[in-house]
Amino acid sequence: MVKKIFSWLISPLGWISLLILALIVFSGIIWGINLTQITPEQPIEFPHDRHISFGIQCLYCHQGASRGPVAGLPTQTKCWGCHQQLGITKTSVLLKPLVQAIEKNEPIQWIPVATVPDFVKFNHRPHIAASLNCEACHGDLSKLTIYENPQILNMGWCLDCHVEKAGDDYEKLVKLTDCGTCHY
Amino acid sequence: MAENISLLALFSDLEPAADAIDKLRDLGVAEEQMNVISGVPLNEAMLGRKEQESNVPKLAFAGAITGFLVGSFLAFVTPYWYPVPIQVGRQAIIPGPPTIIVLFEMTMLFLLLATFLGVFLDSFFPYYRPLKYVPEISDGKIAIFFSCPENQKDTMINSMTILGAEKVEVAEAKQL
Amino acid sequence: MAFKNHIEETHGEQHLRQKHLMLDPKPRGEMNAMVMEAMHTTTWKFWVVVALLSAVVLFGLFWSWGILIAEGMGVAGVNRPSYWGIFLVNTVFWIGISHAGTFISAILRVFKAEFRRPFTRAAELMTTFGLIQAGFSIFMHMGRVWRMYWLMPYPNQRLLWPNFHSPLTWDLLAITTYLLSSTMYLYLPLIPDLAMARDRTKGGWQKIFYRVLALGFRGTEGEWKHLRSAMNIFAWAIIPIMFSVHTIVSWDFAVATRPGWNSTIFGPYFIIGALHSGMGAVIMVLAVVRGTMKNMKYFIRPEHFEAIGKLMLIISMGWAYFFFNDFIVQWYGGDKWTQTLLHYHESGPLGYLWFFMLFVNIVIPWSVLWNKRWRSTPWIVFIVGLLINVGMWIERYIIIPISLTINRSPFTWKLYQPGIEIPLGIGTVALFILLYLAASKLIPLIPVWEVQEGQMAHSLKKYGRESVVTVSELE
Amino acid sequence: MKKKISRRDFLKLAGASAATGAALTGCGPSSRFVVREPYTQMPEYALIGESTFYATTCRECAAGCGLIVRTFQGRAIKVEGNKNNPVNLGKTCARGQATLQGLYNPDRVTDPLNQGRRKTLGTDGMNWDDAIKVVSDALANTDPAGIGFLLGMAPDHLFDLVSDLTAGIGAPAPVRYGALSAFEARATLVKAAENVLGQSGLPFFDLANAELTFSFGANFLETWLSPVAYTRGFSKMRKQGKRGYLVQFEPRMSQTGAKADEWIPVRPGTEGMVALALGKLIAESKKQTVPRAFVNVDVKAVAKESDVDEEKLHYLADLFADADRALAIPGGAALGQSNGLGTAEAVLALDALANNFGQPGGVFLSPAAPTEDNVHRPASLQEMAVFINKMNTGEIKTLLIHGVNPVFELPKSLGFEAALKNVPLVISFSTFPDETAILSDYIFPDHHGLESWGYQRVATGTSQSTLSGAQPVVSPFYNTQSTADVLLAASAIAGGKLASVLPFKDEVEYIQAQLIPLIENKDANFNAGEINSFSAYFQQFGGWWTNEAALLAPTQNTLNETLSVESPTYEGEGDFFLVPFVSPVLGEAGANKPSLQEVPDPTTTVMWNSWVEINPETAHEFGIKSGDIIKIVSNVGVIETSAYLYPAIRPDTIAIPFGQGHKAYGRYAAGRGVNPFDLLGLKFNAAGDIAFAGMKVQIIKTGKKFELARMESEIGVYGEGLGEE
Amino acid sequence: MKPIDLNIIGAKGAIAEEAEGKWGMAIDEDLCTGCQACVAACAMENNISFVGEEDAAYGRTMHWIRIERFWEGEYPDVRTTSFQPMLCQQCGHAPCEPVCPVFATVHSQADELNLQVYNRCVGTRYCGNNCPYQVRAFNWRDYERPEPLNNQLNPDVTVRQRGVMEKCTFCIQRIHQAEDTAKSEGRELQDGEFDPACAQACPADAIVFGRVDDPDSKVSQLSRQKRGVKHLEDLATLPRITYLKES
Repeated sequence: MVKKIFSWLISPLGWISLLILALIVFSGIIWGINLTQITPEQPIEFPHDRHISFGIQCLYCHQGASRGPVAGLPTQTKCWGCHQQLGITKTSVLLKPLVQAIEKNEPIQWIPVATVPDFVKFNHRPHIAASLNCEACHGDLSKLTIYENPQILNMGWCLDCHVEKAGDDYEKLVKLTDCGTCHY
Repeated sequence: MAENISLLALFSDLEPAADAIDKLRDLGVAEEQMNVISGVPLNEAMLGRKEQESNVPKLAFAGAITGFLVGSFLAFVTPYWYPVPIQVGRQAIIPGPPTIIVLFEMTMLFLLLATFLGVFLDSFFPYYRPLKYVPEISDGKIAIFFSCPENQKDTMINSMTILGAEKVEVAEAKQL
Repeated sequence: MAFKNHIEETHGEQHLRQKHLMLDPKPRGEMNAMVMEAMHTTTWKFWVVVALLSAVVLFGLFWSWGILIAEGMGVAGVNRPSYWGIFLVNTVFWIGISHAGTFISAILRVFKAEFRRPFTRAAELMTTFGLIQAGFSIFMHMGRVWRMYWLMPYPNQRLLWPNFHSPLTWDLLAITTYLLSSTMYLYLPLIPDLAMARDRTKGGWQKIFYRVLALGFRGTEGEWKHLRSAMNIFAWAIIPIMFSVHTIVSWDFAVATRPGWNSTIFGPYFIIGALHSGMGAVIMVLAVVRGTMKNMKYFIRPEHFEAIGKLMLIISMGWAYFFFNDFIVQWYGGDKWTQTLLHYHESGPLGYLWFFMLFVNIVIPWSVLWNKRWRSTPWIVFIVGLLINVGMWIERYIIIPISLTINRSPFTWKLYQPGIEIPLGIGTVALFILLYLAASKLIPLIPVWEVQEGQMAHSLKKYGRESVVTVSELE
Repeated sequence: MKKKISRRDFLKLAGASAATGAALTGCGPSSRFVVREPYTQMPEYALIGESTFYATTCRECAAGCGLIVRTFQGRAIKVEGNKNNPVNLGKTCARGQATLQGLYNPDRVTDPLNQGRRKTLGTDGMNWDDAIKVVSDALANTDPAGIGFLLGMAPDHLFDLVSDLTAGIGAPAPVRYGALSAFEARATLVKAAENVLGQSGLPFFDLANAELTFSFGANFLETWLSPVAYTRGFSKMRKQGKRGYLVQFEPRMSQTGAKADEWIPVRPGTEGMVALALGKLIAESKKQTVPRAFVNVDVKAVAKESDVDEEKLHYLADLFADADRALAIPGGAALGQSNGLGTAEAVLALDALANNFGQPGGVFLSPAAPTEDNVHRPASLQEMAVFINKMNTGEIKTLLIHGVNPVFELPKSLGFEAALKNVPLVISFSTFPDETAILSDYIFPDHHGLESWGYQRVATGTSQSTLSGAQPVVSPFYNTQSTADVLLAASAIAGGKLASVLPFKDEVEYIQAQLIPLIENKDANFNAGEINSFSAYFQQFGGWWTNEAALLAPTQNTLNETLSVESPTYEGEGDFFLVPFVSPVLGEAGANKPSLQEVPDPTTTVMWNSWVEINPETAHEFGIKSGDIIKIVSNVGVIETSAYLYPAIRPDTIAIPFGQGHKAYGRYAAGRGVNPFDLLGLKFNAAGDIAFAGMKVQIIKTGKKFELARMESEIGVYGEGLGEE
Repeated sequence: MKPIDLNIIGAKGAIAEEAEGKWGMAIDEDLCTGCQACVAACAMENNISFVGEEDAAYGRTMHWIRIERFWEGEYPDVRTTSFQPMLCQQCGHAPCEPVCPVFATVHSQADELNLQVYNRCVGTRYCGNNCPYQVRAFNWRDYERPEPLNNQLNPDVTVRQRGVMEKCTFCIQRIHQAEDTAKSEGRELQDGEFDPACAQACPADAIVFGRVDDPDSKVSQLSRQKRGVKHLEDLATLPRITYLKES
């Protein structure tokens, strides 16, 4: 029995089968990792594209970005400020959670997407101050409903941009690649 | 030209085996058509055969050079991989003495890996298809494999038997 | 008169043949059969031992390790200032054990010490299995073992490579190199014996096992040539590797800015210490193999214990020399912290360990091994070997956790008390023995072809009335 | 600038804030799927992603330090000192730092409870309407004479409110108490000030400008009166032109003693005699005629009784006589003796001799409180004994307790716990499930200090007249209600006289009403024309204080009257003097904060437990080793705890810290350590303070062992296990 | 800023002449009353776990700063040595750095600080061994911080996982924040504009923090005093903290 399996394994068919098996396992792992990266479901299927098409600036809602570390999420009263004037608010299925949240005075439970781990101390302000616009990192939101990360926010991606922005300024490069700039 | 067959002569001692090789040579079997298989390492000189070539030392040397290069890469290149090389304890980015350790270890590792690999390459290991072999060899017998034209088969068998071969037969490739 | 003389001579020859394996040749087939029989003769006792050890490995090693990983280092005894504890003691200990294999199979091979032949494999197995335990111990020691791969050099998006300033990185390189090369060095001379086993196995999974491992080896002139040429390179090249490994391990301590550690003599001191424990371990293994396995009384004879015993005595003297060398330098010129540390070694709460270490590492070997008959007796050398191993383990215990108690910041001094390290340490011992037991049933423990080669090379030659052993240079 | 915000509005403003803290996950990237909740209605002054800072007052002790609390997304993150507050000028002590662990303590009383005097914290929740009804009924249906209010040490708005209430309905005035006031012997100090300085009030010692300071038992760097203020003073004293010199007279080296340049281990209870002897010698050294105050002293006898060499006394007297600005401070254990009042007077007489009354580096009287202050000090233990007696006789029908944990903070021998059984209705307003709260009928939990409004008069510690202000920094975390609101609501429901006494809508309105008189005073840290702006400034600055120093200079000089300090009498039989002291880290109520439990004691570095300090020589004599559990037996009680071989304590003295030994009070406090109050008898000094340092006890080795958790290394610090050198 | 040292054979000879660093502290032992306010403040600011009595007794406290005191003399002339706050000295030539195999503790060239990168740490604890000041704290376990105590966690500081080394950062989050604020307001950072948690809390003003490369800063002036010493100076670790001894 064992012998049979062995002789089958050393045959070309066996090698190929082994290879395929390895591939399946490997892609399974990759898929598992990928699962952790997909965009989560939000309480409200927020259409960024529509809001942008009305000419609303990013900073109108995410106003912390120009000032400090966190861009922040708008309070529902801010949403309500416009939406209470719109007829569609009452009728739209999409907006039901918002109406409910306002009625019950309960916060909307957003799930952050553009996140970095706890050990990365990201600060929006210097990035905005360095005249990066939102699209540079968050992509073109006028084409998206629910926000999705345009790329994996990993250290290599951060570092690439930091090196690029530092250019020939050695002192700036030192500051921008210092471990303590992001990790503490 | 007549078809060649492969014969196997099994000897239990070194002397007859050496004699048999001489005899075979006399009978016109070319040196490269003979092959001696034994359970203990025998010198070529013991059997009066010319020395075998081995690529193992050359490969080992090549491995050592590769290892040195790999070590150099690790020691001299990787510290500069990060945009601004990371400083630790005011030591130089490429510290002297530790570099020697890295170079040494990598050289040795690749030297030995290449040596090991060299045995595999030179001996065509691993090989799991049928081979001409008799298990008695590992009991200390010395086997001479040689090929001769089919019409000389009986001559060969006779002369081998005279020289003290325990067994002379047509060699068959078997699953080991 | 002449008749009597003749009798005496033959008696002398017989005695020599009885004494020396190399002069007591047996047909190869018979030797093969003996080795195969030793491999296949398994009593119920063996399985009891295996079951016990497996239980110890499962609970002592893997279960405890699981707890250690899940709970964190807190379940171990490490604290401030003893950041390193028994894990590192075990690492150094096992690396030390592993040195004996290389010493016997490489250095003795290079210097053509013929008594090595029957037990080179037994010693090499110790190298590989010991290094595996050392690796385990190191990984246990890491606070976040699941990030272990960061120690390896590989390209990554962070653009970060290991820090080659760190002795631990050197350690990693050296131990990897050593583990790989000693495994290869174990495997190469094993191939002909695996082929032998393959030929003598009729079927079943063993047949496939041996066929796969024997790689299709037949024993052609070319194969032997390549094998021997490779083994020659290995024997020479692995010696500096072995030295580098334990020296680098010693540098983990010696490069640190700590009283008692910062010593230039640590390199050779650690190497001799490694050999000390390694030889002790080899002799223990041989005594056990001879005592428990079938047909082994033919292969392993008192002459081997005698020879290793002699080596042990010399190594013990060497160890004493280096110990004293380290001690006097620190004692004489040491700053106040070193002075305190030395004082603490001797008269601290664990001061008895220090004296015990000196007793079993120096007094015992010196007073026992000088006697030829004693050192030829397996059970005596077994006990000596065991004591030396205990002593050497204590030596590392003194160097690591006890020395770590004393630093330049007396406000933090705290004695180390082992926790989960103990089951884990016992687990590594059990795993080592288990691997060895498994190996003894799976691969020929005696390198038959090497023994036969040696027997071919040895003969008795008469000089006048005396029969003298001669060796012809076959290699 | 802030408008007047009523507290209820504030709750809505701060809103249901972020749950970001819920899943902070360490070094793994697993903080990925976290729910993030924005404010429902963002406070107008809050900015997304930016911290908001609130000024408030520290409630960990009664000193009244100003705090600035950093809040982020509705969570209090960090406590920092208020740089403007004249008490602490931006500094804090360890207890103040850990106050957040009280706020977010996992063992708070979360809802109003019908506790029913169970052994453990009840689970019988109520709603607040019922709770207020209970209080209302209690107030309305009890004969006013039978209502007893027991409040914490701090002279705060609640005390004012309750005082108004009780005065209005003819009930007895509320009693304030805290263990700290017993350990400070505040009553004695106040009484001595009255006798010697001619005015009632807490003396203020200008440590900052003193060139030489003799401190008789005053542990001003740890817990005494206003530790942060005195630590600042100490720092200035050391930094001034000529480095200030500090001599500490005490039997057991306190943290203050450790910082002193000289530590004089006097026999407990003889500090006053030493002071008198020094007075005589100083006068002699100054070549003055010895004032009548000191003439009766027999220096030799004092030297013998106090165990201080005559030579040393002469040396110290010369030191004092030669100093330009000499200061003597009485306090702490020196006053907690049968002769404590005499001691305090004798030490203040030294100040009189140094002629430093009202001088820089001298003695002052603390500034008058900015608002009316009826009873300026907490009750002495004798007054507490009277109170407990009233409980026992059934005179008190309803007992309302807030801000104090008398079961823990009173000596066991006073029998408070037993007396509670004789009170038909006990209502606790405790934030935490402390020993007293669980023995109450009801617990109506107050907000934590950081969640509540208020003000607090600063009794001492600053030269300015100060009213420290408090405001909520976060919305209440649990279903708690301000006690002031509960009382106001209860009064309103009860109607009648009760309602008319306190015609206020809520706590904030009451506070504002109290602040109105301050608007007049323009010489203060801020000015405002009307109460709403005033109130806003008051919260913004964290209080109100005068710009100018408002210290009062004492006038009376008592040196012409003969002073005498009788020999101390001790209670109990035993070979050892017992010196209990307040743990400098835990104070009286810090034991439920885990990070504070893990802050090492300054002198012994012990964490998480109690210990008894014994001189190593004595320990050696008794065969006691470090970590041995020792039984300490007094004539009223027995406790067992581990020995700490303390090199700086008299061989005839043992010392035990107060602060541990809780039986309730949350998971971090309960069942940990011992309470030295279990050992104290009922001896009072002339001012009514307990003679807590006047006990004699026996020690017995138990043979058990428990190694204390110490920060220090016994090997490195004491050479333990290093063998014979 | 100096360009990188390209010296292949890493010489250490020149360290004594190295620059004095950027951030530093002066701690006046004459003023330190040992009140432990800094210890508590540090724990609150930096999310430092409490470990419980058993682990605390076994030398596993996680404090980044501790107050050391020893005893001198025999009773009755016994006294403590001056209280000495001991925290990471942010060595210019730190023994802990080179021994880390994964660059988890490195020298920041931008801030001249000794950094501990928690997320890079694999927990070999070599740095802890090699620190002569013994100021590194290891996360022996995932110490429990029961609800709702976690509400107090400072979002500016990483919460550390078990198996990770940590140590004083000179409150680098405050440094960054102050620098960022100054930059956003287009001005230079002022001396004394911000303090680390310990210095901020210290009631006796014993801890002074600032730029040591600015000769006019308060910390530089204090450090120049005659009674200033560096702890374990003979190890040439270039500590950035100057202790002002009792005079």
